[in-house]
Amino acid sequence: MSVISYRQALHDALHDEMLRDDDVFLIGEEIGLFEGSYKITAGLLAEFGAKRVRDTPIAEEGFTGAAIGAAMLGLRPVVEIMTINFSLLALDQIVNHAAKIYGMFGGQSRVPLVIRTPGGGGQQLGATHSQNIELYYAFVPGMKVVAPSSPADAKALMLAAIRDDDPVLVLENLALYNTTGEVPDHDEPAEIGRAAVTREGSHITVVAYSRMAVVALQVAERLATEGIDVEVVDLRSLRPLDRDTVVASVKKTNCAVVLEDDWLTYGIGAEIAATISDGAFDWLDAPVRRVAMAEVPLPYAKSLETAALPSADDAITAIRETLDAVTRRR
Amino acid sequence: MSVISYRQALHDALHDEMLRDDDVFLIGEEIGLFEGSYKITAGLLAEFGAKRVRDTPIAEEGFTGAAIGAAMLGLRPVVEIMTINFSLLALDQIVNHAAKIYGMFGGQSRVPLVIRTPGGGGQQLGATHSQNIELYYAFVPGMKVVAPSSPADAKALMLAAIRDDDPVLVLENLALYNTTGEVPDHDEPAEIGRAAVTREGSHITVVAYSRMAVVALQVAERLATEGIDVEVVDLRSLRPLDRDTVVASVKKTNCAVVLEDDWLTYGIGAEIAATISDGAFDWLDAPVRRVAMAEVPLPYAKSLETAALPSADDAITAIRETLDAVTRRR
Amino acid sequence: MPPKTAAPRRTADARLLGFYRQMVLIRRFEERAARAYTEAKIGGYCHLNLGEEATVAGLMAALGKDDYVFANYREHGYAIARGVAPERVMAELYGRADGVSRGWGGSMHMFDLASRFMGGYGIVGGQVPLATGAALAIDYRGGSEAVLCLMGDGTTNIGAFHESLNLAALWKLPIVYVVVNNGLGMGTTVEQSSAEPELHRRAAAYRMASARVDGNDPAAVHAAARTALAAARAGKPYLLETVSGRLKGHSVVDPARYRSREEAEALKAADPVAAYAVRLHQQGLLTDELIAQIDAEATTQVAAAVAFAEASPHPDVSTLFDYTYATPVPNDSRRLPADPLFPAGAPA
Amino acid sequence: MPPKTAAPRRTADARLLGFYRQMVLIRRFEERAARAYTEAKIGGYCHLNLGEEATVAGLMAALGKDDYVFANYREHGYAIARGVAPERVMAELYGRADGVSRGWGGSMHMFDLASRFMGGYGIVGGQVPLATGAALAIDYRGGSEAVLCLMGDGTTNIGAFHESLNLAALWKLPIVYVVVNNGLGMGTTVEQSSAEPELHRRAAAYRMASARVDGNDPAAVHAAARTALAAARAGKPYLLETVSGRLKGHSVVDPARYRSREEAEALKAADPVAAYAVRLHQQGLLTDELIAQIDAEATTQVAAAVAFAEASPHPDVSTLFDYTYATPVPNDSRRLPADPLFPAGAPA
Ligand SMILES: Cc1ncc(C[n+]2csc(CCOP(=O)(O)OP(=O)(O)O)c2C)c(N)n1
Ligand SMILES: Cc1ncc(C[n+]2csc(CCOP(=O)(O)OP(=O)(O)O)c2C)c(N)n1
Ligand SMILES: [Mg+2]
Ligand SMILES: [Mg+2]
Repeated sequence: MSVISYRQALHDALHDEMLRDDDVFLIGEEIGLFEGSYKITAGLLAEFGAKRVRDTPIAEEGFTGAAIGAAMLGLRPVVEIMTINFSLLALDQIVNHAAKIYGMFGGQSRVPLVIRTPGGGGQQLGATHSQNIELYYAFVPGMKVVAPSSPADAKALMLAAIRDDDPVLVLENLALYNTTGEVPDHDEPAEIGRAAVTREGSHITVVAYSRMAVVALQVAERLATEGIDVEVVDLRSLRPLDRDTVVASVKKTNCAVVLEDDWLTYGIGAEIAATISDGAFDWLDAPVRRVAMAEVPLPYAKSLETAALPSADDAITAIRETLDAVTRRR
Repeated sequence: MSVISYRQALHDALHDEMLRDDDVFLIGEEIGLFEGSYKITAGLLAEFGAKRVRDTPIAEEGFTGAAIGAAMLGLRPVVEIMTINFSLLALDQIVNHAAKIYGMFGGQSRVPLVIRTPGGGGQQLGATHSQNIELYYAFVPGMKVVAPSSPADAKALMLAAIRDDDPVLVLENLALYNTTGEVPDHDEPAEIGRAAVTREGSHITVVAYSRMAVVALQVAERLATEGIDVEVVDLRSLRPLDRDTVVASVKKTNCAVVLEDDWLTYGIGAEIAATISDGAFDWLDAPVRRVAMAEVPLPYAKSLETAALPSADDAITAIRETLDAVTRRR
Repeated sequence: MPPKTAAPRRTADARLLGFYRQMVLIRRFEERAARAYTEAKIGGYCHLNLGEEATVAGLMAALGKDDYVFANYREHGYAIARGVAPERVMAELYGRADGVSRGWGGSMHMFDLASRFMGGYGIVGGQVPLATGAALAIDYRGGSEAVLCLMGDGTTNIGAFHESLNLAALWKLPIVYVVVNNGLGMGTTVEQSSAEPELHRRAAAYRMASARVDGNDPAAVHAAARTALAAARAGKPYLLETVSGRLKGHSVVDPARYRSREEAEALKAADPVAAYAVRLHQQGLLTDELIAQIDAEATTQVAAAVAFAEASPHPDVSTLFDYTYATPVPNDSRRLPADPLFPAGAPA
Repeated sequence: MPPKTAAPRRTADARLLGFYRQMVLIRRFEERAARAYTEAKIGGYCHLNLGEEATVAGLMAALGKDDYVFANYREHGYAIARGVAPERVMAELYGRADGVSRGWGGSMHMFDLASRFMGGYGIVGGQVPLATGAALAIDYRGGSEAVLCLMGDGTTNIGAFHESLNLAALWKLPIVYVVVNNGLGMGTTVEQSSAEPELHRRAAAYRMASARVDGNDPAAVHAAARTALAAARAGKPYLLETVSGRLKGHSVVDPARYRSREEAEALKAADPVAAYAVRLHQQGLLTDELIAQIDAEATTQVAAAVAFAEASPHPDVSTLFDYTYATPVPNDSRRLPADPLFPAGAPA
C-alpha cells in the first residue's frame, strides 16, 4: 500500500497497462507534449513515444471515432476527452457507434475502448464547462460507465476498464485529482458493475458516486460526532448499476438520501431514488431525498456558483430532515 | 373541430405560424423539394419559397447551430432533425449553445428556436435509428421539451413552441404520424409545462407521454371492460415537468405504472417513479412499476424487436401485478 | 504452349467479364430485394445499389484479401462483391438468424469479419472516423493492408468527413476514401449541397491526393482504385470520387418525385449494366448467348439466396441479451418490458 | 484652408496612432488581468490576447457599427476594441453584477448586445455555426451588415468549421471567418494539427476566397479585413488568416514548458506592440513623450477598470433562477440543492 493521489493512481494504471500490453495506446488532445490538461499522462510520451501516446488535433468526433475503429481491429485505445463537456462533440461516435457495434453486427466485432474524461463543476468555468453529463453514457446499453471516488478505485477501475472488451467510460473528477488515499502496490483490477459500502452505518443510507461519494464520507464523519450513524454506498459503476447493494443497505437503515453533482430532474439520482422506492418499498420510512445541483446553466460568479452546487451542508440538511421525517412517521 | 392526422396537425401549425409571422422559417434536410422525410412539410416550399423553407446539406451540427445563431438575431427558426437519432450530431450546439446562451450571457440574448424531431422504435430500423433519447434534452435546464401524443396536442404544443422565446424541442413520433383525432379549427397554443389527465379513473394511475400515452388510453379501455378503472396522465411536457398533476393523481388512486418507450435504467420513467415515490409517499400502496424497452441496442429482426419493445400487453401485465401488490398490502 | 501475350490478354478479358458477371448479379439481387421489400419480407429502410454496379464491381476487385472495407447503408452490392454469399446478405435482409449480421443489422448494417467487410453504417458519415481508425490500427502494427472507406456525395458535407481526412493526412494512414457520387443525397443534388461540387477537390484542404473517375466504367474504377490503394499503402491517403447515377429512389419506398421525367429517362438510357454489356459485346467478349447465360446464372443465384433466407429461422427471443456486452459483468440488465425490476414478494 | 491632401493624410495617421493606443490598452489590460488572476480575484480559465494586439486592433477597426462579432474564449481585447468599456470587461472577470455578462459568463463568455459583440464561446468551434446563422439572419432580412467570426488556428480542424464554411458559401452569406493563427492550439503547433498548415487555403474546399495577412501589422490586418468584409457584404463569404504569435501560455496558468527558450525569446523579440511603436516612431508619428503618455493613459484606464470591478457587487443569490428561461412557464424548477422536491408535511 502507498498513499498516492487520484491523479497518480490514474497515471499509474495507464502506465502499467501500457507496459503490460503493447496494444494499449493513448489518444487525445494535448496528452503528449503538453502532458495532459490535468497532467494525468505526464511523462508517458517520453517513456512510450508518439506511437503509444498520440496527440491529436481538436477533433473530438474524429479522434474518438478513430479510436473506436482501431478498437474494432483489436487495439485497446484509451481516449482522453479533456472534459466531459467536450464529449458532446463525440457523442454520435460513442453512442451510435462504440455502444452499438457489438450488438448491431450480431456480436462479430468487439470494441475494447476506454474513454477517460473528467466531470465536475465548482471551478468557475461557467455553463458549458461545468456539466455532469455522465447520464448520457450511463443511459446507453452497450456502454459501461464507472465513476471512481478514491485513488484505489481510480486505479482498480481504470485497470478493469482497459482489460474489458466493451467501451467503458471512466468518469474522473476535476475536484478529486489532488485527493490522496491508500492504493495497493500491485495491479488488481476491480469488478465493473459493483457498488461498495464505503462506510457501514445503521441510521440512514447515503448513496453517491464520484466527488459526492467523498462528500458523503465527510458528512458521515461529521454526523457521527452527533451520534448519527450514516451508511455510505458508493455506486462506483453507473452502468451496470448494482441495485442490490443499494437496496440491501436501505432495507437495513429504512431511509436514504442520494447525493449527486448533476441536475436533479432526470439526473442519475432519479434512478437511484426510483430503485430504492421500488426495491425497499416496504422498508422505507420516509421519502428518498435527493441533493443535487440547482437546475440552471451554472453561472461563473462565485456567489452564484456556490449557491447552485450541492455542498456538505446541503447533504447534512437533507439527512437531518429525512431522519425527522422518519421519526414523524414511526 | 376537424378530425385530422397528427402529421397534418403538425403541418398546419407550421403553416399557420409561417403565415402569421415572417420571422418564422423552416430549416433542415430534405424538407423542401423532397417535402420532408415524413412529409410534415409537404407543400410548404411551394407556398412559401426557398427562403422560408431552407433545404440544407447533411450537416446537423452546422445547420442547427446556424438556426441558433439566426434565433439570436431575432428570427424564429424551426429546425427539422430527420430523426432524433441524428440529433446527437447537433447535441453540442443544442446543449452547449442553445440551452446556455440566455443564462451564460446574463439574459442578454434570447434563443427562440424550435427543434422538431421524431423518436420511436418499432420500424425495424435497427440499433442506431430506433432510439428514444429525449432524456438528453429533458435533462438540460435552459431547454424546454414537449411530447404531444394527440393531433390536438401536436398542433397546440407546436404553436406554443414557435411562440416561445426559448429553445423548445418538440418530440414527434414515427408511429403517431398517421393517427387521427379532433383538432380545434382555430389556432390555440397550449401551455408548455402542464401535464393532462387524459382519462379519469380511480383504481390506478398510468403515466406516459408520446406514443405510450396513446397505448395507455388503449389499455385503459381494454381494462375498463373488466371493471378496472385506469386514470391516464399524459405528461405532454418533459421539461418543465408537471409533478403536481402526476402526484395528485396518485394521491387519488394510490398506485401507479409508468409506460415509456426508452430504456428503463435512467430513463424518463425513473424521474416519474422517483417523483411519485416522494410526493405521494404516504399514499402509495405498492411500488411504482415501470414498463420500458429492454436494455439492448435494438435489433433489426422483427422477432427480437417485438420482444424488446414495450407493448399494450406488457402494460396490462404491469397494471394487474401492481393492483395485486396493492391488494396484498391492504 | 500458347503465345506469350495470350495469357495476360486472357486474364484482362476474364477480369472484364468478371466485372460484368458481378454487375449482373448485383442488379438481379437488388431487384429481388426490392420485390421482397414490397412483399413485406424485408423491413426498415432498404437502399439499393441500382446504377452503381460498375463502381461496386471495380472497387471491390481492386482490394487485396486482407484489406478492410467500411461502407454506408447502401452496401448490399459491396458485401456481395467482397465475397459474402448472397444467401447471407438476403437472410440478413429477411432478419433471419443466418443473416450476415445474425439478423441484428438488417439492410443498413451488414458485417462480415471473414471478408473484412467491417460494416454498413446508417448514420451519414459515421463510418468515416471508424475507417480512419482501422487504418491507424494497421499503421500501428506496421501492416501492409489498406482500408477502403465508402461514402456518398452528400456525406462530404458533414464534420466527420473533414476531421477524418485531416487525421489521415496528418498521420499518413493507409486509407482510400471513396466518394460514390451518384448525384444525389436523398433528393438533394451535389450542387445544392456542396459549395465545391467537384468533390475530389476537397482533398486539397488536407494536401491529400485525389482523382475523379467515371463510375460507370468498372475497369476505369478498378484502375483508379488500384492507384489510390497503392498510394495509401505507401502512407499517402487518397480521395477517390466515382461518378455514376442512382437509377431509383433513395430507398425502395421513395418514388423520387423530385426528379424530372427527363432526368429519370436519361439515367435509364445510361444504365451502366446495359451499357457495359453493349461495350463487351462490341469488343467480342460477350455474345447474346453468354449474356442470357450470365443472366440466368444470376437469377438462379438470387433465387437460391431467397430460398435460403426464407428457410432460415427467426432469431430466438432467448438471444435478445446475447450481444449487449462482450465481457460479462455483474448486474447487467436482462429484463423484458413486462418484467418487474424486483421480483414481487409479499410485503415485509 | 489646408492643402487637399492633408486631411486624408492626417486621418490615416490618426488611424495608425489609434491602432497603437488600442494595442497598448489591451496589453495593459491583459497584464493586469493576469495579475488579478494570480491574486485569485479572477477564477476559472483566463486566456489573454498578449501577442495578438495588432490583429485585434486591425480587425475591430474594420467593422461597421452595425456589424456583428462572434469570438472564442480569448476575447477580452476584442470586446474592448469593439467598444465595450474596460470597466465592464474587468468586472466580468471579477464575476460581478456590473460585468458585461452580469457575472454569468466570466473570461470566456463576454457578450454585449449594444456593440453587437455576440459572445465569447468556450467550446472550440462552437461559435462558428452560430456566426454563420447570424449571417443567415442578415441575409434573410436583406440587411447590409456583416458578421466577423473569430477563431483560432486549432479550430480549423473541427467539424463545425467545415460544415459552416460550406453553408456560408452555398448560401452566399455576409460573413468573414477570421483564423487568428497564433501558431498554437494549447501546446500543439499548426503543423502538428493541420494537414494543410496554410490555413487560409482550406477555403478552396468551398470555392471561397481567402487570404493570409501579417497579424502583427494592424494596418495590414485592417486593410485585409476591409477587403474581406466588402466581399462578404456582396454575398461572397471570405476566410482571412492573420498570422501572429502567442506571447505567453495558453491560459494564465500555463507555463508553456512545451516551448523552447529560443522560441519564447524569438517571440518576445518580435513583440508586435514594441515593434509597432518603433515603426511609428520611425515614421515620426510617435515620440518618446507620446509613448509614455499613451502608456500612462492606458494604465490609468486599467486601474479605473479594476477599481470599478472591485466596487461592483457580487451577483445576489436571489437572481440564480433569473436566466434559465426567457419565457416563463409553469413548473420550472427553482430549487436550491438542499430544498426538498415536495415541501415536508406530516404523513397522511
Ligand atoms: C447524420 C445523418 N443525417 C441524416 C440521415 C438521413 N439520410 C440517410 S441517407 C441520406 C443521404 C445521403 O446521401 P449520400 O451521402 O449522397 O449517399 P447515397 O444515399 O446517395 O448513397 C440522408 C440525409 C442520416 N442517416 N444520418
Ligand atoms: C471542443 C473543445 N475541445 C477542446 C477544448 C479545450 N481547448 C480550449 S482552447 C483549445 C485550443 C484552441 O486553439 P486555437 O483554436 O488555436 O485557439 P487559441 O487558444 O490559440 O486562441 C483547446 C484544445 C475546448 N474548449 N473545446
Ligand atoms: Mg449520393
Ligand atoms: Mg491558436
